Amino acid sequence: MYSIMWSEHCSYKSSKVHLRQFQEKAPPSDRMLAGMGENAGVIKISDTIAVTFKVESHNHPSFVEPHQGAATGVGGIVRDILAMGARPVAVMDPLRFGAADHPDTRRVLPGVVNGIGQYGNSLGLPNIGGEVVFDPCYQGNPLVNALCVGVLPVDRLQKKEATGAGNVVVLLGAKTGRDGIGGVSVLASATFDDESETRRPSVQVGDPFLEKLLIESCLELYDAGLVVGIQDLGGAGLTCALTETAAAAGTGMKIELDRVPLREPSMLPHEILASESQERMLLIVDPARLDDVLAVAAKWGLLATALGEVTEGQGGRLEISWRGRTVVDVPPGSLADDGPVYARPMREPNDRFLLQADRAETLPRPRTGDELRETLLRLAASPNLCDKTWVTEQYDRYVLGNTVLAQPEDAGIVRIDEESGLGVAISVDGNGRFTRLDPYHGARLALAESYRNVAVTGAVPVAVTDCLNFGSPEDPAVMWQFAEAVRGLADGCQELGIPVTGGNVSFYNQTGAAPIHPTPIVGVLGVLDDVGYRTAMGFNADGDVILLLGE
Amino acid sequence: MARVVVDVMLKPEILDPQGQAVANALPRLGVTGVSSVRIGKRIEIEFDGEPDLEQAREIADKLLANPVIEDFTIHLPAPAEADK
Amino acid sequence: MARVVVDVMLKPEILDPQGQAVANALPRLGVTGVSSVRIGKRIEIEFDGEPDLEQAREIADKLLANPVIEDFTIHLPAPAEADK
Amino acid sequence: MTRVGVVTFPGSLDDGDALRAVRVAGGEAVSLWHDDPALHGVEAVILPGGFSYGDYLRCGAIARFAPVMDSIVKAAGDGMPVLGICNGFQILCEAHLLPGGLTRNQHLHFRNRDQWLRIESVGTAWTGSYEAGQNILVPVKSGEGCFVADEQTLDLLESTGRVVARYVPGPGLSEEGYNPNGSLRDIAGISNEAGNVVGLMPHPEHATEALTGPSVDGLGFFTHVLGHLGRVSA
Ligand SMILES: Nc1ncnc2c1ncn2[C@@H]1O[C@H](COP(=O)(O)OP(=O)(O)O)[C@@H](O)[C@H]1O
Repeated sequence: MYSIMWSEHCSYKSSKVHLRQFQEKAPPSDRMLAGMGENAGVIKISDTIAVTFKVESHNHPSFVEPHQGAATGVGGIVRDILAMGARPVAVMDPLRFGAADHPDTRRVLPGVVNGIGQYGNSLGLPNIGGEVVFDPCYQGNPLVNALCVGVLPVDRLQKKEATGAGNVVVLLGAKTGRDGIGGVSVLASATFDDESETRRPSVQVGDPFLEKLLIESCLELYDAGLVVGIQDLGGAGLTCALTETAAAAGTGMKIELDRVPLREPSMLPHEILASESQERMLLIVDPARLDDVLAVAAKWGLLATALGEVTEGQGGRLEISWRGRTVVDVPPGSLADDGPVYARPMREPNDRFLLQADRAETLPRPRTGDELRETLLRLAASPNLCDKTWVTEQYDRYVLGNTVLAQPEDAGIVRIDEESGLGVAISVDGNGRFTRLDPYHGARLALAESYRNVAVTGAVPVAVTDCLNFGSPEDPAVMWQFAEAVRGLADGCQELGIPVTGGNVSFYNQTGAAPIHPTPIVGVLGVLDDVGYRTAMGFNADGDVILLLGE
Repeated sequence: MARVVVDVMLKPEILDPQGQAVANALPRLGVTGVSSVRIGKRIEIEFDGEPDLEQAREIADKLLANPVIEDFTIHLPAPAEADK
Repeated sequence: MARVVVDVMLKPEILDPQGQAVANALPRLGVTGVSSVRIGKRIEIEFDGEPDLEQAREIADKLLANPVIEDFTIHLPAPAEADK
Repeated sequence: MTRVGVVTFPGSLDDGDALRAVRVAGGEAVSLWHDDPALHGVEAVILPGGFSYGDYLRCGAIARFAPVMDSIVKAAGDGMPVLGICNGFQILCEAHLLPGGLTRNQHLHFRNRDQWLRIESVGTAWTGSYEAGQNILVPVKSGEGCFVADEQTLDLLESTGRVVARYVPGPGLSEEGYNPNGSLRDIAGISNEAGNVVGLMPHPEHATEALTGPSVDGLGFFTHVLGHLGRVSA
């Protein structure tokens, strides 16, 4: 359990010291109801309505099994949003692939797009934007990031704390199977290489239908006030959910592992605890309301099982029994909070001054009309700049009936309140090449682009989420890139007066010794009081004046 | 007929949402006594000449089955399979 | 094991784009001599007790196959099917 | 106000949109639940889009057995207007209220785009506010929208005016690739003999508000059924 909980993915042991800047430099905000450290940041957008959004990576699973990896990536971020008490209302998908004409891209890309589409479409979540970028540096390590945004009444905000001795711990959703055992600690916390063969059992298969039922039943439970605490099961499965909910409340738990509904009866305790089977949530409920909770689950045809109970306060222990034996007895805080924190060595990459010396001015310029024409056509036809309809038409953009802007716009907009027209605009952006040249400014540029994309729709930008995709933190050059990028993003947010409300770090994105370009993906969310006044990017009418703003 | 059949099924430890959905629907049809349903693919390959099991295996391996999550078996169509 | 297998295939006159896509990809793998590929479903029903062919037929008829576009056959798993 | 029901199956997704479309058209939108056979006094029913019960086996295959469907099949036989959109169309075919079936798109991808349709039949309970031959623009979004039936059935549908809508090229758009899924004879929607039951692959409920849809061309389906019911009950 310790090896999982203290893995890079779960403990943020290499990134923690840097990420603190986001909070230290954050401007004070009275909009923020929940910030970093929660499943996702929650921002108030009116007196009664809040939104929550977050972007997360599912890079390594998507390389091993593109379809299922990408699909379960969407599933995971949606559960994060759901756990905050919100109804998920839209998704976005920033993607990075190797060269467009590489045979392995032909394997990975269709699977990824299909997986994202199938899962998101089946959940009824409109896809309102994303990115498709090709670069050889992602050949052996594509990036699959997924963003979800959700909406909640301000007073429906949920907590993960397992408070109240005697409250019942309930597992809701899918049966637990052997899928994904060690997925997080193994796949996301190690370099990716040819040994992936032996890691194959880590593949998880998603069931979007079950997730849809999970969404509807959780929302019904929230509205009926039946939930004391809730946490999604993602990486590290029950281990993570049990320890985090208990540690957050400073309580203990007594759990009978035999009660966990299993897909394969022969599973051993450590497998049950580590399984990353999808479409499960952990609930803390008042024993007097347990029957009501079970009734809601039954209405939606979901399994709900009481696993045990919360035990008395300070210094409480997590006690897990199986077949009459105690298999775990630890203080939950030691797993969740006492993980190691590293200040890893950093060094500026040797080749950076060479890269910077190789200036764009030295490139040949088109001089004649024909050359210009040829350059323009080449640009327009390049995979990174061409029309992305071939991807986006595989995604449902209309479902829920509130999509006001989506592809090809620079920001997606969803209406949140039909009466007033209140809505949000979101954009996700990143530029690995810029960031490779200069991580500090690359991260700032990603933020600035995303911020502009949101602002030009007419929205007021209010919050930032980020997914920091980097190589191995054990490589001092990568660690330097990471530190610089975080510093750049934190400074940029400070200058723009907008807080980072949550995000995700993905390390070990490399093939052998070669890391990907450092790729911080930045999502900005803005608020429109009335989406009827949004500005789309197309020219509207003949005779309109065209102005160029800025330097 | 020069037909070879490739059956592709999810590995036993992999979740099969399709089969599960069907199994859950059965009680509504008044069917009890079914403990599980698994759904895979049946692929019929028609050869011009002789049925070529080796080649079918190669096609299955490269194209029809996803070795990360699926297993496959290859056989000639059994007469029993036509007992509708 | 009390298993019954139901194979569901699109009727021959219904176009099977998936099978066609596979057939079209074969020359790229260097495979020639395949005249057609059809892709259907293989459904394995596990009964608690004895395998019940009659009940399996009823399930197939009502639920597993759509008679407008599909045919099905039912059989016990043949030993030959395990020849991977 | 005329009550129009929208069924929610587990896995239904466009139920909220269908309910909204009914309201926008001026009707009273009523949620119906798959497990409840009661129709709660509605005078028409919409089966919305989505993935009922996950739609893993075959789209609509399991939904057909929902308790509410028994009541709907019976009411449809008595002339109640029923509109199946996308997954709803698939369910109507599975329930044998409509002939033929819907199979995997021929290009094998889910496809979402704004689609031009020609309304072919205005004699149904849902399409009477259009003119025969009128072109409308509504979203299509499905992975299994390819309508198939045997030749005899197709001929019968054509000769009896039961092809309700067809995919057509948009004005100024390519003559190629206008059919989004390979449907036989470009069929996008059909009706039963009486014209009260209509199945449609594209989504008129997503084209009822200028802000969120490509047009408001879809609204006519919902306004017409309300007018139609007004006349019947008057
Ligand atoms: N993977 C994707 N998912 C959803 N939308 C996407 C995806 N990739 C690109 N898009 C959308 O396509 C449009 C064009 O994208 P892009 O070429 O990246 O625009 P830009 O370069 O102007 O940022 C945008 O609306 C973007 O949101």
